[in-house]
Amino acid sequence: MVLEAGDTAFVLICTAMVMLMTPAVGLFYGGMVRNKNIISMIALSFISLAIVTIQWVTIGYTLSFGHDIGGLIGGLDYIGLKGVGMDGDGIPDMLFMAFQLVFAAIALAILTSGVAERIKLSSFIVFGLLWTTLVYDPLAHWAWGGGWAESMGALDFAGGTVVHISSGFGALALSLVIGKRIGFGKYSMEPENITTTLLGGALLWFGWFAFNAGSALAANGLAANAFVVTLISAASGALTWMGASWIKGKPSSLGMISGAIAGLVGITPACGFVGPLAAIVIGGSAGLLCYGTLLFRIHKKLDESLDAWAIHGVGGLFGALATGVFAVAAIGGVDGLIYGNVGQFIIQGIDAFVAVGYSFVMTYILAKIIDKTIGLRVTEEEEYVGLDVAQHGESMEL
Amino acid sequence: MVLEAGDTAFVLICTAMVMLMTPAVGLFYGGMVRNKNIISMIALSFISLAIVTIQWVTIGYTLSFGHDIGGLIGGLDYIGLKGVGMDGDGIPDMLFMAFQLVFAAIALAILTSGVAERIKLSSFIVFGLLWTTLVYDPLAHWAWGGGWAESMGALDFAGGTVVHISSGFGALALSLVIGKRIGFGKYSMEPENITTTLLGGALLWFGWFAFNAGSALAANGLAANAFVVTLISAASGALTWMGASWIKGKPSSLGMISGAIAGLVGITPACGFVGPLAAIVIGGSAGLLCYGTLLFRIHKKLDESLDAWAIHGVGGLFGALATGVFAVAAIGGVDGLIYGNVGQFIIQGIDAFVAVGYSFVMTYILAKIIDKTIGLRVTEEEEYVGLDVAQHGESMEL
Amino acid sequence: MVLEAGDTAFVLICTAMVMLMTPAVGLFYGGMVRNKNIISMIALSFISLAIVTIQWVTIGYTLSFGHDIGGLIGGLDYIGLKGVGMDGDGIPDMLFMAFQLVFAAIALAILTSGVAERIKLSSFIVFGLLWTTLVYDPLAHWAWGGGWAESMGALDFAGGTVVHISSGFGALALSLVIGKRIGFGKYSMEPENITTTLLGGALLWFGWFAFNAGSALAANGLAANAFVVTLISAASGALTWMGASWIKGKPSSLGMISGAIAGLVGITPACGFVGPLAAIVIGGSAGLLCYGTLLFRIHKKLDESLDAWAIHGVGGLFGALATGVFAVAAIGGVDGLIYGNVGQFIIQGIDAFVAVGYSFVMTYILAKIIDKTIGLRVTEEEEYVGLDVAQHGESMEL
Amino acid sequence: MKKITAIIRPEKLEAVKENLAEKGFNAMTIFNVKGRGEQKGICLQFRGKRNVIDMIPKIQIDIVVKNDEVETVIQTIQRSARTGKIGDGKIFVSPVEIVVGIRTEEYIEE
Amino acid sequence: MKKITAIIRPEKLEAVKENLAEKGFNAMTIFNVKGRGEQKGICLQFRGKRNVIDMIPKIQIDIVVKNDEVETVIQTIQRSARTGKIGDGKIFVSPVEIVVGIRTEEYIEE
Amino acid sequence: MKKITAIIRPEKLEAVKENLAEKGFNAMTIFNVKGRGEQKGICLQFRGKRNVIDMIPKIQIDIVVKNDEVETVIQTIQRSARTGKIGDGKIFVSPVEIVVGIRTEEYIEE
Ligand SMILES: Nc1ncnc2c1ncn2[C@@H]1O[C@H](COP(=O)(O)OP(=O)(O)O)[C@@H](O)[C@H]1O
Ligand SMILES: Nc1ncnc2c1ncn2[C@@H]1O[C@H](COP(=O)(O)OP(=O)(O)O)[C@@H](O)[C@H]1O
Ligand SMILES: Nc1ncnc2c1ncn2[C@@H]1O[C@H](COP(=O)(O)OP(=O)(O)O)[C@@H](O)[C@H]1O
Repeated sequence: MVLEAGDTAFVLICTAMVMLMTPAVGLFYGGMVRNKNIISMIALSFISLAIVTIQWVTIGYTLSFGHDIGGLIGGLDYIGLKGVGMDGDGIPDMLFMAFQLVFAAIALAILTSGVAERIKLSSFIVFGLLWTTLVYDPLAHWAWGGGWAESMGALDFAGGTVVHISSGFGALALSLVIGKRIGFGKYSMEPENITTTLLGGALLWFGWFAFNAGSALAANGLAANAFVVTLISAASGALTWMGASWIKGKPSSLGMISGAIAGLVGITPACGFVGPLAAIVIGGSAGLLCYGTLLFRIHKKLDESLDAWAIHGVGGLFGALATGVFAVAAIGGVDGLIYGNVGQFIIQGIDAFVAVGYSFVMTYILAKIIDKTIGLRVTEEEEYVGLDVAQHGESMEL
Repeated sequence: MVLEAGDTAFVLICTAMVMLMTPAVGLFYGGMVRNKNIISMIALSFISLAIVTIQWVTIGYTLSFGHDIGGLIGGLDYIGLKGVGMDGDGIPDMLFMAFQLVFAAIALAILTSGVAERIKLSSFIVFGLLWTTLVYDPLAHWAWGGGWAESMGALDFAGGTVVHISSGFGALALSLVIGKRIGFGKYSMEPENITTTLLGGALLWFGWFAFNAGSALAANGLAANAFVVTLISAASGALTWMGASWIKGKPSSLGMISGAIAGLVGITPACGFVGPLAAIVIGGSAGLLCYGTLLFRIHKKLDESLDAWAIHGVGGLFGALATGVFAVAAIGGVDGLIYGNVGQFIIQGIDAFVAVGYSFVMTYILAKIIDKTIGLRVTEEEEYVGLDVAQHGESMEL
Repeated sequence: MVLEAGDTAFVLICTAMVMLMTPAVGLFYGGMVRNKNIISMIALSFISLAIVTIQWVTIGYTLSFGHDIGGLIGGLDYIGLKGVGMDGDGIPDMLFMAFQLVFAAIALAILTSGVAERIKLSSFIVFGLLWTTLVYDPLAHWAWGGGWAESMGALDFAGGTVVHISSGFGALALSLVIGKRIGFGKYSMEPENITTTLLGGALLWFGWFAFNAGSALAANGLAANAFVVTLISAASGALTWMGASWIKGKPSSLGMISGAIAGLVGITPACGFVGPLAAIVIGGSAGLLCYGTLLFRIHKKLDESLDAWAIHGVGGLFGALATGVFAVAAIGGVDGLIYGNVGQFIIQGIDAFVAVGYSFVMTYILAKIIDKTIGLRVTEEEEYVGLDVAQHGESMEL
Repeated sequence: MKKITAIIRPEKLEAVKENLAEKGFNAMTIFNVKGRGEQKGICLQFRGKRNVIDMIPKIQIDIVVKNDEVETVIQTIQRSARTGKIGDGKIFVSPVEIVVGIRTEEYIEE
Repeated sequence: MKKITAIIRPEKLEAVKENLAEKGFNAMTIFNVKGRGEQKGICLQFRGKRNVIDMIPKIQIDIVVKNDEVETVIQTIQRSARTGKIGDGKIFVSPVEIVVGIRTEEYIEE
Repeated sequence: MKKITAIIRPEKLEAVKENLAEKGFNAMTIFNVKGRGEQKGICLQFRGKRNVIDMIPKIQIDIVVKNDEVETVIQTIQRSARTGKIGDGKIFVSPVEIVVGIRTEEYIEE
């Protein structure tokens, strides 16, 4: 139990960078909604960060990382951060706690996109606290806190299952419960502020290096590998999505940045296990697959409004499976399907599909309960005038 | 005197992150002014950074950190960075100098908010150089350069007194000298670009980790503690301000982010001395207190235009006192009031109130001198057309 | 061959920060074009990052850093990153590769400014791949990969020649081939979104610390020196450009930030070789010189549209020469002209002017070939409606 | 000649444009406005208090047509912009005496 | 029916709206414009040189009212928008021949 | 009094303003609009398919002048806004019955 200054420095900065991703999610999505909801969209991300911070230091961290209870959940050892100190193994325990905290925050922020332009703020706060406690914390425990998935040997380097499947499929469930935006499919709801989305995307891309490489929890060769494959996968996803959409029409910048995010999501679980050439394939496939899912979503007239499901949900699921395909022992100590390890692929599949099922069903139930009790959705008039005015009493001067 | 690569890496990056806070201050405030002054508001922050950089490397650093003269000011040993080299104790001396430089820059940038939408650029430059030299540098010396406050044992981990009290009460003095904006109180001066403010707030929050944790000057457990309490206090402040304003009306995103900043200010002096649970209390109280101060300011019809006084001044003062209340020896080696150390609380009080008095009075005098000689304020016509056009010959195409 | 965690941590974060500079270039330039082209301008930077990433990991890195062939180009040893592993000397080889990658990306992004508001997207992609392979990679090899310039002893700490001369003079050549924007010189093409430019500038300034200090490839005193002189030079450049433009009229914020960038460019090759006082001179002179070049460019009615040539090209050339003037052995081991080492100055001159000639001529030829075959430029109608709609099918809702 | 000014819901713009184009009316000028009718905007309930959002964003469409086309245009707009709820908007018709084409130099006086 | 077009200082909008509402005129359409009067905008002194800022931001208010309400509206606007300094703005009145309510299908012709 | 409404290319605004000022017409109100003429906007070729960009950004200029000044203003605008290509814009003239100066309290009725 000695601290390594280099590792500590690395994880400290990474934690700050991942924290920045939460408002970046707000900017990313804020640019995609109609101008009357842009403040609301950004504010929801900040609020996610604030409530998850308090939840995590009081109860969330111990539920996720307390001593394992039946493979399912952590015990209350660290309640209120009791016993989480300034010492640690390589990095301070407190720092590990904070690094995990910012992951929990961003998951909730991603989820807000599914209910964009129609969620009631007070209900969101209640929902968010419940969701983090009952959906995110168990998933974190399963994968990283000594739960069944970790015991089984499932690989999730930086949160493909924990963060992306949970928030992506959660967003889908939530959007089904809350219902479509008024006028969805009838009139245009084009993104109104694409430069804000591109700015958010840039900050996400930046923060993602910390998200993935930081998950090595040390400044070493593994972190460098994670960093490099993250960069490659993002680039590859950006190019395939852009390319595919070019065949159908014009290559939008939104397609390009969505592809980059798809590539980033896809490589997240894999980044500590696969090499650069696999990253080209993973990123490229994630770009194509998520683009296809988006087209399917539109075709099915689902108002999973800003495609958290298509990109984070399906991208995360793909990444979890791809980890089982492309993993190579020389990097992360485990081989995948193409190196003959069928078992790992099956483990990945079980882990991922349980996560899909759990997060979808639990989110659906939670959302239903909130909806039946305090109501998830604003009134029709409030939706019409926009959440900026209706929920925050603010508006942009345009 | 050996360098530690991990610590050096940490402080290098932290210095860059704190530098980013200065333009972030510009964005934060720029979103709050009328669109005709947004460029001016942002430019003032950049200009603060530029002039303080030159001031600091020539004279400011040595006035702050040169050998102590009577507890009041530093000697001229390091004039022009003479003798400030690439070696150092843990981190290079040059790096320490740069880390301190970016603190001085942001203090001046915060100050610009008090004279928003009416300051004459040329006068600001003269004022800024004088203020940094005669107000900031002595305060830095007192707290960190071996001055009387440090000798007395006053605690200011990351600049509650040096940066926030000085700029907050300085802004109040400055706003009293320059006078209200034309039409203040008569017609609406609502923030016109809230997303820009939220972006600035996000970057400030991000940079604040470097501001506070970086003040440990090493990547160690103390830095991790500072990091964690910073995050908690920001979240707590965001929630209490938002909650309190919700009782009165709608919870604005501006209230939420202002509360986060209040929480960040409040924890700044304390972050190396208090633990996570105290951080919830400090952040939450800072949120409430600063919100109350803002309401008081509006009630008193003071045009301290963007609430640097309410948030940085009063928040910094509160933080300095709270450090004396909640400090715990296990973290920073000193106990506070609630652990029975009344003396520390009194020391904190003396330090903080002297800083309040000194920065208010000195800023007032400096501002008066500038006003009587070259004039602080633009003409009525210039104010009417806006500083973007009047001072910079530029405008936004809206 | 052991890894140093502190150095690795530093370079990991620096690489992420330099990556962020590429979208920052997009924001910086995006704010300067007419609103109908802002999305296009930002997208071009992202696309530069994406295509250079794939180019670099497949062929670019080995062409630049493979074993030297005749001083001119690297061999194919590292094709597809073969043999580039997680170990390394101080930092992992992979990380070094990634750090170099983000430099290549930003060079191409800077180049896009010369063809702002009129480049055809598909042609840009082809051009970009060729330019990186045939212009950037050789220059990187010459300076850092064991090529003739390095053998000769030419100093380029962080890429004044490799990145800035190449992109600046490249942008000039490209703008000459593509021709002026319709209406250039006839009607106003004022920057329409200055706050976006200032935001981009802030992120560039932030990232530049990583660009320059990171080039030490270790968290040590040399990195600290590079950091400090970078900050000083930026401030100095901002002030001299602003001052000079103030004499002619009003001090625009655009002049201030352009001066800062000029100062940053000027110090880039020098930052590991010169001290703080030299940095004041270098930054200040770069500010004046680049401003003069901009005036000359306007006077000559050249539509090198956003002044990459004036700032990066001429600023980089000046910086290369200034390195030969102000270098001091105590910092980087080499003395310059003012310390009596005429030879170094001559070497710098040869290196810089060869780079100027090579990048200008090669870019010109490449651009001509593209133009004659697939056409560099959009149609007149497309230019008229703007590239956002014409190339991306998107637009800002204003 | 007459100028027909329609103030409509932004979300109805596409429908209005399409229906007008079908009838052969392509030319138009549009811009963003904010407005309220006699109802003083939309009333939200907020903790029992009335909270009126006035000045709702709308789109104004100006179309200059020949006198005998006025009725068709009015009816087309009315049909395509209608939702039946408060805020559907208004159409105003005012006289235009001269129409000049800048490029064509065509000059129509009435 | 008449359309009253007032071009006023942005900072006077609230006062104008309030005073009109008091008199019972709620309905209006507003949008941002820029303009200058005969004075060619505002003249700043800059190192002895004149530096004219033309095209100052204003708000345009359009209100369609019955003929006999015109005077009241003009006077109300004039009183509430006036500062006495250059740039206070102008009011124009022009004829409106038909008013149609899109939702109500009300059709007023004059 | 007449209101002259010109819808022009944004890039021609400076020229129009200058030429009007030379003739003594300083006062005007401008704002951003989007529009299309009978051509339904601009047609881009995209992989053989027609791809119409309708609603091109324009600037609308409103100038209120005395009746006998109408011709001069029309001609000045026409001359300075013309490029000869599709999209040059239109000028409309409509009646104004009352003009009130808010500051000057000047009241011109026709
Ligand atoms: N008398 C009027 N004068 C000017 N504009 C009007 C008038 N009446 C209505 N409008 C415009 O038409 C829009 C829609 O009107 P209406 O449907 O009556 O309003 P509401 O939104 O209050 O239901 C308003 O927002 C306003 O812009
Ligand atoms: N003759 C006119 N035609 C069109 N708009 C006018 C005219 N005169 C004034 N305006 C508008 O009214 C606004 C205020 O006019 P006035 O008070 O005379 O201008 P100024 O701001 O120069 O003092 C102008 O900015 C312009 O938008
Ligand atoms: N009949 C009309 N009614 C309203 N606005 C019109 C009309 N005709 C033209 N305009 C406006 O004038 C602008 C230029 O017209 P024109 O030169 O005919 O159009 P185009 O851009 O299709 O060539 C249009 O964009 C539109 O804003």
